[in-house]
Amino acid sequence: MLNIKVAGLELSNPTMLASGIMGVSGSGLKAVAVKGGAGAIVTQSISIAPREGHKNPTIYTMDDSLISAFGLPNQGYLNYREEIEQLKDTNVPVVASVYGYGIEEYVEVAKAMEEFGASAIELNLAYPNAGKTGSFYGQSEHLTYEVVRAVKSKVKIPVFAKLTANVTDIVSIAKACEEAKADAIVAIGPVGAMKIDIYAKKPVLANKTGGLSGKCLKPIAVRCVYEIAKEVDIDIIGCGGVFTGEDAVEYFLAGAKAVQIGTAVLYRGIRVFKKVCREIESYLKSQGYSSLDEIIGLAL
Amino acid sequence: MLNIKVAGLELSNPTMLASGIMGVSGSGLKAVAVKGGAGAIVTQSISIAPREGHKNPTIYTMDDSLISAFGLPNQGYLNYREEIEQLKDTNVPVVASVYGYGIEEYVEVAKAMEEFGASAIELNLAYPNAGKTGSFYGQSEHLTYEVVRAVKSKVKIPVFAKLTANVTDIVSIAKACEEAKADAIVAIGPVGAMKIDIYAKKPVLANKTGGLSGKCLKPIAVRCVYEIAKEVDIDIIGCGGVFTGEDAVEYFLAGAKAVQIGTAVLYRGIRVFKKVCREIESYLKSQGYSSLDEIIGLAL
Amino acid sequence: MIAKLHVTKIREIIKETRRIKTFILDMKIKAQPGQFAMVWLPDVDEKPMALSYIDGYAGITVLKLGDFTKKLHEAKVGDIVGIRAPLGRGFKLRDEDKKILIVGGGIGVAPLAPLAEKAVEEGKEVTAIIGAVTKSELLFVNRFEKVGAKVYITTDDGTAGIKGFTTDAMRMLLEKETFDACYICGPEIMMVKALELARAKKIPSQVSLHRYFKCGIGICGACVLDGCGYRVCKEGPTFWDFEIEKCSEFGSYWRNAAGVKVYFKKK
Amino acid sequence: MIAKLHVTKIREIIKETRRIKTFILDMKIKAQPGQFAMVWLPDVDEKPMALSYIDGYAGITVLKLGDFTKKLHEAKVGDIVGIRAPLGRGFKLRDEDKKILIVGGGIGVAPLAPLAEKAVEEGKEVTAIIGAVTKSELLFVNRFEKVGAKVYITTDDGTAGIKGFTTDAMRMLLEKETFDACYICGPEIMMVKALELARAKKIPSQVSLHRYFKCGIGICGACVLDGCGYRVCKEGPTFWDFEIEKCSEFGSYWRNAAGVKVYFKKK
Ligand SMILES: Cc1cc2nc3c(=O)[nH]c(=O)nc-3n(C[C@H](O)[C@H](O)[C@H](O)COP(=O)(O)OP(=O)(O)OC[C@H]3O[C@@H](n4cnc5c(N)ncnc54)[C@H](O)[C@@H]3O)c2cc1C
Ligand SMILES: Cc1cc2nc3c(=O)[nH]c(=O)nc-3n(C[C@H](O)[C@H](O)[C@H](O)COP(=O)(O)OP(=O)(O)OC[C@H]3O[C@@H](n4cnc5c(N)ncnc54)[C@H](O)[C@@H]3O)c2cc1C
Ligand SMILES: Cc1cc2nc3c(=O)[nH]c(=O)nc-3n(C[C@H](O)[C@H](O)[C@H](O)COP(=O)(O)O)c2cc1C
Ligand SMILES: Cc1cc2nc3c(=O)[nH]c(=O)nc-3n(C[C@H](O)[C@H](O)[C@H](O)COP(=O)(O)O)c2cc1C
Ligand code: FES
Ligand code: FES
Repeated sequence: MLNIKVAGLELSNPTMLASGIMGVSGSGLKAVAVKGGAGAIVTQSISIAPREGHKNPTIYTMDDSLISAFGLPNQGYLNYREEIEQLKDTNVPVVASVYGYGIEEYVEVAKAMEEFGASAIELNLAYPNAGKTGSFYGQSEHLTYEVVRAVKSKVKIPVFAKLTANVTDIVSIAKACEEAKADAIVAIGPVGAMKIDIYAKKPVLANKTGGLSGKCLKPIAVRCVYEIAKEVDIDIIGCGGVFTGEDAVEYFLAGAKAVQIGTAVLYRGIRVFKKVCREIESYLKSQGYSSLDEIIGLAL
Repeated sequence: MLNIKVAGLELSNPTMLASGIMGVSGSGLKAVAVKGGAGAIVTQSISIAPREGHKNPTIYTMDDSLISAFGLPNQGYLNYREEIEQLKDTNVPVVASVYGYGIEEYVEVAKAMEEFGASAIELNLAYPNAGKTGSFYGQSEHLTYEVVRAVKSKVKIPVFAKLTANVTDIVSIAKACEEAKADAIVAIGPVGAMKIDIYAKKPVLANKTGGLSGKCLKPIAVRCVYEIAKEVDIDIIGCGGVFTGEDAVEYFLAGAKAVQIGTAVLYRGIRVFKKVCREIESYLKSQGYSSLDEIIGLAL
Repeated sequence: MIAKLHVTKIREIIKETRRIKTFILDMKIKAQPGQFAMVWLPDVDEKPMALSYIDGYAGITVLKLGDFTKKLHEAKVGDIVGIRAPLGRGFKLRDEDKKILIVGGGIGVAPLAPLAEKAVEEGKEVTAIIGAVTKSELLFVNRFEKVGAKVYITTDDGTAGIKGFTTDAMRMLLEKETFDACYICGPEIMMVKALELARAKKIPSQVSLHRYFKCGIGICGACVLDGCGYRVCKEGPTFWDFEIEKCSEFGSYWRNAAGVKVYFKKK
Repeated sequence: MIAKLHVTKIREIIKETRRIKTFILDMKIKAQPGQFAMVWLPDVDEKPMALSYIDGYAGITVLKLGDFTKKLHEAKVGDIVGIRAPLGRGFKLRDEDKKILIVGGGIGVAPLAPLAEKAVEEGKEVTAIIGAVTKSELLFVNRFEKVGAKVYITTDDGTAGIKGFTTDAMRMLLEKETFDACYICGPEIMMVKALELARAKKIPSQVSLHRYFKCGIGICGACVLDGCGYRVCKEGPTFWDFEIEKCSEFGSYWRNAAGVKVYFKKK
């Protein structure tokens, strides 16, 4: 009852691991796919060369939200090959999140990921804390269009564009993705935020500012999905503060076909995907539906 | 120890009532000023003609945050005269929040408010749910500059510009305010958000989308204040999720000279201003400071 | 904590009079008599309604008036409504009061029925004056009688009980009897008069007010009373005589959705 | 719940050896031996440190190594540090085990001292092998002796106790004695060898691992072990022999800040 087709991918359930969570190596992703029960997993964002990311502290935890700035650390795509290859026997689709400093870098990494066996590409146009990449692209209609188009022209697997809410008008960015033939939009990445400790009298994160994720992000992200769904026809994947099946359903009603889960892994454990699926299923049953499809976009 | 000068106004303490809270009439504002102990009060946002605002539901409450869309209801500035006049004997500075559909309307209301006795004007360039006003202006550097300049050229009292975080780059908007000679920046208004009820299968607010305020807004707002304070020299007033003295101190360390309090009135009562002041004072004492001035911007 | 939105179903609908229906909700509640609910009818509006049933399943009792209440009257069992409740401050039954008077006019009787029930449960002697325009519009007379309250009825047209207003009955009653406390809900002009009568006899009284509500939880300021600065949705809707005396607008005007004053027509 | 950042002061500093200092924090804690803290030195970095004192005021014991630990060694009483603790899973003392062996090398002794204290408190007989490069670098020998543990000492250079590695002492000991459980912390190559020795005698053992930590709470994936998929910061840092057997990278490599594998030099 929970299987769904998103951007051409057949998923056994609509919960996906969000990028940057447990994704440093294939082993972490495998744990989420196998023990966790995610319908798909997104790798951490991968670049051309290895990157250490920011110094610690990289994370600040609140009751049910986080502020974090890891700075997109990763091994570089060549090293990452064996991490992705490890995942083949799980039969869970692997979405490779990629980023670059320059459009050619996005393209180069995306092509490699396709070759390594990724089922789809997620273009990181969302992440705010790593210089001229991620949200640097996603904050411009023009650059968004260019990146999506360039990658689409070089890979055959579906391409998702992950967007940031740190823009004046997310709908116009989403339209640029649609025009550039993106297969799906992921909304949203973390919103720029920070924590200052009043005793240390300093920003807590080494990068000073970071991204807000978790429960606090949900009302903002649901609004983004809803606004995009009203204007754009390609598939949408909701992301931000999904902790429970009820949270996921809110995204489906707003027009998302799947959801990504990041922060909740911390608060509900790796098995959060299974738990959320169980909760979605019991919601669907209690409301008399027999498939997930029936509720997509009902609140639009 | 808590007195502070902000944009030329001498405040007995750095807590201000945020616009739109308890401000339908002078009586509500008076309660906040007298019983509540606010250092200044901001009226609800006032327009040329009376406006009913949106239908109910206008508010959705979460644990310590709100999503709301009242749609800037108010009596129109002529009716509001007597509301402001009622406040004279409180000796608490009254900041008149004004908005318009068109720059002339901002100017007309601002001039009237000065005449009625307001101590300062707050230009609402922040509010997202009321058509082509509020954030419609605050999302454009150019319009922000024009509104601020127009109002500054017509009134003598200090002019604050209240900004929204629903922009790609709040710093550039803040710089436009500085160039246009605004006396202070208020950061920030609510961030676009929404709640869908999964049993009603509809957006809860009559306006569908609303603005997020309260605790969830704080990390975003502190980041905005911090980013602005690093680049701009005029005074900054922090706004978003101030519940406690500790929250306020975070804003001061980030460079704000005062804070506005809205949502916390709901969760800590009208006396939240007094409580926050007491908490700021005990923080200052515990850290060995003798005045608020000493900590402004320490975390920059 | 502030009551959160709870979306539930209508469990039962009771036609009380031609223009009044009670809706029992599929939602149990713990509330004080006099507290209210914000009632959301999706796609229509959200408005305040007194809780007329507060033990077990919550209930509201609604007079058909304008758009919202008309739509609510069209609702069927099983339909969905959103409820934020209990809100506001309910009536206060004081331990020392043994004999109380309840005065309700029209739909104002809605919060008074559970009050009577609770008062009797606490061992008080309850006398009630229930008024309406005409006999068929009388509300909850049976609930008062069932718990053993002494009930006086008034109708404007004399079709039942005393012909006249509740305040006419009250005046007569207070000439021969006295009470430890008085609880009043109905049209504002009626409440002004009833308070005057009680005050003349030095009977401590509580009234329950209506004002235009938006948030219902004390943040927007729509329902703040001039003079005293009380929020009807938060410090009220019930007020003691000595509180309401400080509220200069009482009996004179209310504010509409824009906040503009609307003056009461004097009867 | 996940431990939140708590900013506190250094209460006391104890110089343990030439390169090791203990920092007692102005913060009381309830933790299990083997749990750790993420320690934030503002403007410098935040790194994992085992809790070496877990009753009353928390303490950490730090070997001067690179930039972070050098700065920490320069800190003074009253300086500010940020602490997230307790994190991870501590050692497990099982009721049925009466006689346990503790094997600690270098700074690895830090989490083992509170373990020994707790084990004795629970009535267990504790034998400890404590090793270091040289006599002056031996850590916490007095804490073990104070609670009455039987202590064997090894130094690489023979300046105290047995000349050699902790595993040399362990091999000798296991020839004449047996234990119900064994707890091991030290350089990874030492832990591999010690586990082998214990396994040969069928003694259930726990090791405590070091890996590069970022979040410290199980979300970033930096510390996930290949083969088993365990997060050292969450399912660990302590692992049972049967758990660590499934972790193919154990004894072979770790991952640096970028996630790139770094192979251990075989001694
Ligand atoms: C604390 C409180 C308790 C109430 N309890 C009951 C009750 O138990 N039963 C009942 O039938 N009615 C009750 N009301 C009144 C009820 O809320 C209004 O009659 C109803 O909202 C009318 O809506 P409408 O669209 O049908 O009529 P409209 O034509 O919109 O309005 C008719 C009148 O109702 C009042 N009203 C309209 N909207 C609101 C609003 N948002 N808030 C407050 N008043 C409004 C105004 O006086 C208006 O003139 C109560 C009101 C308050 C404030
Ligand atoms: C669970 C755990 C408990 C620990 N307990 C202690 C302890 O009680 N006392 C103690 O002195 N040390 C302990 N460490 C090791 C300590 O965290 C590192 O030695 C310290 O971070 C080195 O930092 P540096 O900048 O001084 O040295 P660097 O020159 O940066 O690093 C030296 C070595 O320390 C390790 N290291 C560096 N950064 C980290 C990091 N962020 N996370 C994990 N390892 C890192 C690496 O192996 C590196 O090669 C523990 C590590 C872990 C994972
Ligand atoms: C620890 C952490 C690391 C993240 N790293 C990345 C990343 O590498 N690439 C990316 O696109 N998003 C990254 N994100 C953002 C998440 O993918 C997700 O968009 C965001 O956290 C909102 O979802 P959530 O509320 O479910 O966590 C990261 C988030 C967290 C918390
Ligand atoms: C009920 C409500 C009404 C508001 N109305 C206005 C308004 O009229 N004008 C305005 O500039 N901001 C308005 N705001 C925004 C607040 O002034 C403030 O910027 C925001 O709520 C963040 O502060 P807080 O987290 O302390 O509430 C309103 C907020 C709320 C909750
Ligand atoms: S209705 Fe908003 S304060 Fe009463
Ligand atoms: S350090 Fe992040 S998962 Fe262990």
